[in-house]
Amino acid sequence: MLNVNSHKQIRGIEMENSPKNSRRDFIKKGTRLSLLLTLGAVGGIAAKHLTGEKYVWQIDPFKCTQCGRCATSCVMSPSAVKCIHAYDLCGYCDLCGGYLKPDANQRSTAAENQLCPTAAIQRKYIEEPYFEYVIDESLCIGCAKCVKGCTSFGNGSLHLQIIQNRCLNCNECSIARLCPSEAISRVKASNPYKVKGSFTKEGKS
Amino acid sequence: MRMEHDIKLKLSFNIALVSGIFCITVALLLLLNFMQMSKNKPLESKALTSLVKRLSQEPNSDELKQEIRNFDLLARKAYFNSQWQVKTGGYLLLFGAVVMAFALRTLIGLRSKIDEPLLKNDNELISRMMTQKWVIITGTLLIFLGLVASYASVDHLKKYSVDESVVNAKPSDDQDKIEVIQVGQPVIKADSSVKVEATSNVKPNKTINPEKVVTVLSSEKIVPVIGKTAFPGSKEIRANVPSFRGPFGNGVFYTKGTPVEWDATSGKNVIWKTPVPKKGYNSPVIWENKLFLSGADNTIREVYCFDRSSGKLLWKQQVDKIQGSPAAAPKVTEDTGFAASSLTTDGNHVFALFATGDIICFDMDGKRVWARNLGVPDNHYGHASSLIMWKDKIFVQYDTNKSRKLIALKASSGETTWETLRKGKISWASPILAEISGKYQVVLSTDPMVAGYDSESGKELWSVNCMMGEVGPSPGFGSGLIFAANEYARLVAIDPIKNAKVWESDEYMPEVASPVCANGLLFIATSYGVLACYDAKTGEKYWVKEDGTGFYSSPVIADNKLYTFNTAGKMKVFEVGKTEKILGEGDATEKITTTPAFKDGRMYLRTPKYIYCIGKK
Amino acid sequence: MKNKGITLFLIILAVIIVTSVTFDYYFSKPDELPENPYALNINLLEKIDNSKILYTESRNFGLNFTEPSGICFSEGQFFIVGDQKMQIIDTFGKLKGEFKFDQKPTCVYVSTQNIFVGFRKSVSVLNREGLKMNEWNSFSDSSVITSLAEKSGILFVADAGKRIIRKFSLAGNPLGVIEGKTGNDQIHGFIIPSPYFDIAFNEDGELWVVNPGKHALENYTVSGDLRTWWKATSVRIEGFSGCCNPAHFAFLPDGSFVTSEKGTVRIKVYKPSGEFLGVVAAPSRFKENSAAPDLATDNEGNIYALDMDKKMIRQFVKKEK
Amino acid sequence: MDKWIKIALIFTLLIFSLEGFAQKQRFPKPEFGTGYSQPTPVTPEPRALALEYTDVIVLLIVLSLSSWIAIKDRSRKKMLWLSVFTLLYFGFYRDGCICAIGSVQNVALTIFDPGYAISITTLLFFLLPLIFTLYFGRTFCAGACPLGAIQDLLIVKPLSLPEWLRKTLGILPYLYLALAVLFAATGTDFIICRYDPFVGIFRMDAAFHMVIIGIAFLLMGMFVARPYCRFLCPYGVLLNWMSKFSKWHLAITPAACIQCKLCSDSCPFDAIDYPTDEKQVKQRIWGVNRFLVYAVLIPLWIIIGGYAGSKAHVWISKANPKVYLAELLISKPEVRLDEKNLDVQAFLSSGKSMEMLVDEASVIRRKFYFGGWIAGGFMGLVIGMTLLNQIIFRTKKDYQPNKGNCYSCVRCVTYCPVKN
Repeated sequence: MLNVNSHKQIRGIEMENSPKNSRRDFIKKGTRLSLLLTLGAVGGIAAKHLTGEKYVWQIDPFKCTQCGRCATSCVMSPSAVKCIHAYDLCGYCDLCGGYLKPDANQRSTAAENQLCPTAAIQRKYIEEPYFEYVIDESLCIGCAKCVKGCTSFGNGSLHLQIIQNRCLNCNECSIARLCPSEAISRVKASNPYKVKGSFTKEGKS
Repeated sequence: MRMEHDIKLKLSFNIALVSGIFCITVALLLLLNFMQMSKNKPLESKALTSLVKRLSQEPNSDELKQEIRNFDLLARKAYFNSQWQVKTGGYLLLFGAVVMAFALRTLIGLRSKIDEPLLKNDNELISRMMTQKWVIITGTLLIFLGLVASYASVDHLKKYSVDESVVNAKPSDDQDKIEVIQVGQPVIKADSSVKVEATSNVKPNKTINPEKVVTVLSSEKIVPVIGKTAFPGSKEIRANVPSFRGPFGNGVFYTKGTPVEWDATSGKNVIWKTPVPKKGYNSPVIWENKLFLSGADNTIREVYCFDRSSGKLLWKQQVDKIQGSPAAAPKVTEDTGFAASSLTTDGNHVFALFATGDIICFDMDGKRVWARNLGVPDNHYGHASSLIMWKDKIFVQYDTNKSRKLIALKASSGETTWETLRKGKISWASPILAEISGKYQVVLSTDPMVAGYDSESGKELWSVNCMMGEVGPSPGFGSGLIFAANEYARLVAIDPIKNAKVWESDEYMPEVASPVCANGLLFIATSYGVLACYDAKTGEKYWVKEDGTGFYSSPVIADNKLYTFNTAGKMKVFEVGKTEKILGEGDATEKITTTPAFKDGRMYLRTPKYIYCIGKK
Repeated sequence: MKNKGITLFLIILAVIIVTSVTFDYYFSKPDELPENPYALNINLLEKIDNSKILYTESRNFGLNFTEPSGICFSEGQFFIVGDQKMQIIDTFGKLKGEFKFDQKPTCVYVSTQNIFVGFRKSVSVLNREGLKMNEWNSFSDSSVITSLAEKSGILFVADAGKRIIRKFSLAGNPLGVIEGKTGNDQIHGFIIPSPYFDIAFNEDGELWVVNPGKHALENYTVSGDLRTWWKATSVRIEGFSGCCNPAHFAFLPDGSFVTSEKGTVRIKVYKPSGEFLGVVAAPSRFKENSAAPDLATDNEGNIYALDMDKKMIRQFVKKEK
Repeated sequence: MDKWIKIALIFTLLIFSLEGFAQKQRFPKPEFGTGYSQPTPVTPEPRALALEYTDVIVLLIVLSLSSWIAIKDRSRKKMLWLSVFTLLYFGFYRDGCICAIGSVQNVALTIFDPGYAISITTLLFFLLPLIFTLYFGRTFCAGACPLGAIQDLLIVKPLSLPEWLRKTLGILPYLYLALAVLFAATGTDFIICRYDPFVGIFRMDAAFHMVIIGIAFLLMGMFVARPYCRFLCPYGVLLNWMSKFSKWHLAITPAACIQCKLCSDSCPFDAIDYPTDEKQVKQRIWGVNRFLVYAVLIPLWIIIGGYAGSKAHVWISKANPKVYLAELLISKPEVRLDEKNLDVQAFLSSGKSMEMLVDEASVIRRKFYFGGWIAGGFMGLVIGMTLLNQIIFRTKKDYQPNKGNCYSCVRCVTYCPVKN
């Protein structure tokens, strides 16, 4: 113990006395300060473009070309992208281009007629001649088959959206990187969806 | 103590072993599942597709339908099962890995005795030598890789030329020969008599709201539009001011009875005066009863339409929401601004270009027709060249520090019709239209050449190397010759047909104001205040007038009079003649850098804050 | 060397990592990506046997509209509405007149005396000189007028929003509505899922109406009784596809139907009986997923389609044998 | 409900700007006779902003704790449990995103693209660990980095790597950093995130190749401690610089070193510097001459590196999707007819002209050219400096952690017989 203490003392004295050490300390201090300043500068430049908003990824349904990459490129499986139904635009048709295969055998709910590979769209009869189509989000894999069908043959009420409680909000969205039509961009988290518009809620303008 | 240690050792070893085997099993199962899934994707199985195909051939086979339903159910079950398997397998693997990690750590912790500290017996010097060797090898390798990459990769972008893209364009599958007719708009005479006459025909009817029918035309009143010409002919262009420096951009206005005297302070000959909302160095352009200007600051860009007779601001439109438009405005100098380019119009539309590269088209009522961004210009003063158009094309001199281009855009849609890459350096001069051998050419002045381009194809027709420096003045045209000049370069008269210089001079050279030629006389106004008159054909100097202040505003000729504005805002009107003769003077009392426009005996002048209409009261 | 096994193991792992990254990097290039496994192949429907194509495109009239919406051909002139205007163009492409409105017209019908211009919720009656004679505003807020037709002093207004056809006298008095509902099981009113609802009179003066939700063309008496109908549902060229087609139709001089469809755009001709005759324009001639072109015909049997994307009138003439 | 109406209103505005769709959109729904009420699409909210700020606070607490443990408390056990917490919270709970390592790219993009806005959270995730490191050493790596934690917990039998190998592989992080910044600044890609080995494990869900990379790294980590941290982590480069000049740093011994050599094998990262062997130093065959040569060579390394980088810019810029697409269309014009090539078809139907695409691509390539010079020059500097460092001998008397490389994991402290 004594040995250690004396050693310490000796070292202490050496440190204080050695001009080499104090110079080194000075250089160190200076470098530290300049590193801190650099960090400050980087932070300052970045702070110019700082936003307090949170941003999340979302699809612009008007740009979407239903290429199918949302289903395969998301880091989640199944994808965080799912089909959303804008009921306001729906024609409630018996012959639904999003529900039925283009050359469906019958207009029925039988498997051979359904377009959706996971049977995620439920067809409900309302009244003659109208049918309601509801998407079971837990089954939807975001393949956009129905979206393509609805856009080509119907009113375009089915469209893809990133479901925000499933999306991990990656630093860079892996679907956005591969989206051929650049339809995915960051939107403010306070307004995280781009659901297609409506007739009834539009108001007069 | 020892016993306990041994038991612990054994236990942890066994746990590690079991969990390790467990992990490997789960991992293998997952891998198997993955392979199975990627090999025969249940959701897109070929079997199912072929069954459905068969169904379309025998649509009434109930057996087949049942088969499909069963298969479909199976496929979906398989898919969701495997999804579940992946999830569960993942968690099991994680659990196994955690257990194994703990067991292994304990095992190793228990096994390791407190050893004699190992003495490093590497020789530090040898080790450092090795390090140096390997670092040098790595560095060289990296450099080598970079160089190999450069030689192994091709820069296809450099190979790209516009012609190629035309050749490569998607062949149309239309085999038919389709005759294309562009339906023109009627030329509506701006006299109000038509309206009066028409409304007088209206039979009184309770529900009629005469405002609903804004323009009423009976077929006799319509001037027929011939053939494909939806665009104004040279006669109409002469009657208007569709671009910077008058019809065709050469500084000559075809109007009679212009005023020679006025005064901003006393209001003498000032018919009206209207403030312009935003700053801009562009000059007014006029079509019929409408006068157009643009203004901008670093956030907002606007196009204005004024009523020519009253000076009322008819409409004002913001230029925004353009794809590709930069979020932050590029840097421009104060004396260029964001709206230096004058507008152009074909009588049906008006087109405006800004320093952000945004080009926009409005119809005469301010309805936006199209807009695009030509790419943000890299221009150290800011883009300043004005627009001009002929037939269905708008010509944009789009010089940037990166590339020198003359672009022709389709007036109807803004699509690029052609684009000609030019040699030489960046220029700020505006293109002019010159009718040479019966065809209209776009003429541009730049360092080092003055050149003419075919307005149809963009092909360079002639080019004379004679310019130098940062060219600001646009070329002039008259007596069949092209005149180009720039300070510290020279004044040159070019015969575009012979593709040769006719004469040159280096006595008085303008910096900003462009040369103008009429009646065989050429006028030059320099930024140090000299106004010079030459013989256009020979270059003989007739007279020189020293003015204390310089000229930025281009001298123009209207009603056979030469109008000049110096930067102090003083107007001097000269006779277009071989001797100097002042016909009148005026004073704007503000700095004038823009060029006035003349129509129907009136002069329209933009000052830093106002637009003036000056005419005989 | 110590730990030979471990070193080998480590080297193998390093190789695995490097290859994985390289593979991912190279195979996520746009042209290296796997094909869309979920593709809905509707391109197959667009490939049409050349022998079925009976018409050839002969002329295009480029229009000065940003959003054309309706066309009518009468006495050698096209009447085109769109934006906030109507233009009259002759068959040489000469602009004969232009009329401006304060709202966007949706459709136009020209009779010998009058020009009827439909707006979303109103109809204007102009005389042939373009003077406004009358305007009817008595429509519901949810009205969407998509087509007009006049016969013997009665104007028929197709209201897609209310899914009815309204009748008016030329003086503007309502004369009742046609709901298309009959006792017949096959037809239950007009099913109109999107704003496409076309009506027209043929040469014999019969009122024909598209029931797009049924892929049917229905013939009504003036009083609103269903007389006859035909339908054709198929994604194949013979029928109408999607939820609401045909979007527009017109009659050829011989009473044949010319129909146009939206989504996968195609123009076809059907015999007066409803039997498929042939194709006028295949989907490959149009932009994918675009609006259906409005149709007009002339006395010589030429077909004019108003292309909403290219903003032009496209003339189709019968191929010569 | 209010929110939904707001969204609807905003979209109505959006739709008015897209007039082509307007007509379709304004069409009224059928009037149902059966009293059917229309459902509204379910649109779950994203994670609340407040929770993002919680992450920053958690980071701050973990950093403080980790620093306190490393410098004052010196308990390996506490550090271990802290890293377990980090792994569970930032790793498995927060799915490994956003992390300080990836934030380098966000900062780079913010500096070079004025249109990009960086969130406060991201900026703090970038700055906080660096500032802490500047004062307390790399305590972030020890306790607050989930990527470090998962590797640290799986060290089984760490091998000591020879110095030449460590130093050579140590160049990789610099290269990775240079490329990551270059790619982020040109808006090309976020490669750090794209090839993050452990994020797939944290999420229990990833593409196949990511799982493979992740497991490979973990297996490697059993024998080579923290392979990602030492030989790839680009953020580690910055931390290393900061740590070298840190004010306080973990010390092996609380008092004076008694040269017992017990700690010498304790560090799995080979980050303990041994006392200088004076005999060997005296033996050295190179002297001032080589020092001068290496010092003079540094500018040459920089220039040659920059030249090579600028030469390689054409190749590197092909990683940018826009450049790639433009080149594809130029070099293989027949792809225009390939209906299966979605990107080409999407471009052709976008109405954008080829010239515009080529112009945009050229601008990006130009950025790569300048970026190539800078990145290449930087790599040259790194190599030159590494070489120069090999010549310099600093006399060390004790066993002490190498301040740049030490992760402050506190393992060595346990071995030190000197307590208090």
